[in-house]
Amino acid sequence: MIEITEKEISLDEMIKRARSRDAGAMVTFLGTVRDDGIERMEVEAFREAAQAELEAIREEAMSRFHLIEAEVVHRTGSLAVGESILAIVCSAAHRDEAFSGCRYIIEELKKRAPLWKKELGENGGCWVGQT
Amino acid sequence: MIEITEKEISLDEMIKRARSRDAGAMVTFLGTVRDDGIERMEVEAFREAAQAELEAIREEAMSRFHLIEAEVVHRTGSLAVGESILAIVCSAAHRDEAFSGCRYIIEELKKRAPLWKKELGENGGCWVGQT
Amino acid sequence: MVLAFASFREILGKEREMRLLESATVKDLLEELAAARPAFKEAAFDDTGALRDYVLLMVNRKRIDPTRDLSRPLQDGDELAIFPPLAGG
Amino acid sequence: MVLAFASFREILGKEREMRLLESATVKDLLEELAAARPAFKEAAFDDTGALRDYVLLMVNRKRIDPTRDLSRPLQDGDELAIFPPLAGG
Repeated sequence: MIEITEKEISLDEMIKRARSRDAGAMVTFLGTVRDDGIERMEVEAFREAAQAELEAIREEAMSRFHLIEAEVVHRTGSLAVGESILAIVCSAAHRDEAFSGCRYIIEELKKRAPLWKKELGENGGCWVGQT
Repeated sequence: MIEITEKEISLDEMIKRARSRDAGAMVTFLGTVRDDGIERMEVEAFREAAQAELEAIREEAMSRFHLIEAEVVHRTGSLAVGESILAIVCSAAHRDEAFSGCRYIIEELKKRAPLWKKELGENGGCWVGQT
Repeated sequence: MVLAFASFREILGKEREMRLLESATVKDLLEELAAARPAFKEAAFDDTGALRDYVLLMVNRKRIDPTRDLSRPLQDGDELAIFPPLAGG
Repeated sequence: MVLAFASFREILGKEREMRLLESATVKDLLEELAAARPAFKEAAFDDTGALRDYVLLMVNRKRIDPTRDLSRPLQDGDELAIFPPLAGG
């Protein structure tokens, strides 16, 4: 399942959905708001385009790495330091596939999904990655 | 924290302990009982030696990959298909370190920790990995 | 319809309907926006009037290549999205 | 004290105290076990009487190398662990 949501991410629910009798390995990635002297982070999405891109990335990962299940949830809105920005859960028969699939999804997401982060500190805000 | 336990693994608790304001990435590995035509799996540990070996592996991963936290819990006893055998959670400033640290721990654990699995099916049991 | 995100949303607002002349191109639309909003001109174009490298564009949710596709004509109902480099996760 | 795990536990039981002659070695102890339990002899030694490749040993929780350390003398209170290849996770 792919979801772009304002709500807190429930990793537990995602893992429940990705569990399978055929899986021997599940690899999870959580991106969290790091304290780089910031107070909050604001996440913005081009929701429809991001949803479609994440679904394409998920399909690629599923077939390339023979995943049994792959779940991606990305939050939007205002997040405090320490909170989860996104979660990816991949299950597979073997651990090599689960690690590679999870890694593939996060790398492609960062390159391709129309999502932006603004770091909010004492001195105002700054969009991440913009020159 | 390193734990070898008969109790069900709470990934949630492990993630709570590994969360940090300095972490931007958390990578989790879950090993689960795969249905290879088996009914249950029995896990046995040389508990004291396994605890010491896992602590050594954790220390190596922490310093090699600059991890902020690393948690390992390995279950023993009789597990049903689909249940978690072990969980590893690594947090780090960046995702490269978190992925590498988690991968290092599972690979070394499989090579070095005195733990054994017996697959129990209709026709009795079979120790995994024994010639 | 023009959609703007992140820093460009802060300048242009999230959505705006634009009326275009028949046979107007992506470039025409960007220049119209620049004429209406100096802050957008500053953010999106360099001194020579060329689109800055980091400006990303989608027409109907497909990325277009600014070095090649600015002369693409827009049609009634097309959706142009303008945004800075991606930074999800 | 001898500790056995996995398939070797099923043959030998989990723990057993053994009395040894002074200056007895790891090899002496393994041969005494083999003499007492034919199933252990079968599982741990090949036809030529050599220890099988996959048998792993620890003395006082440190791995020893069966190609080199079988002649190591054991002392009162030493703990010898016998087990098959590892398969955690």
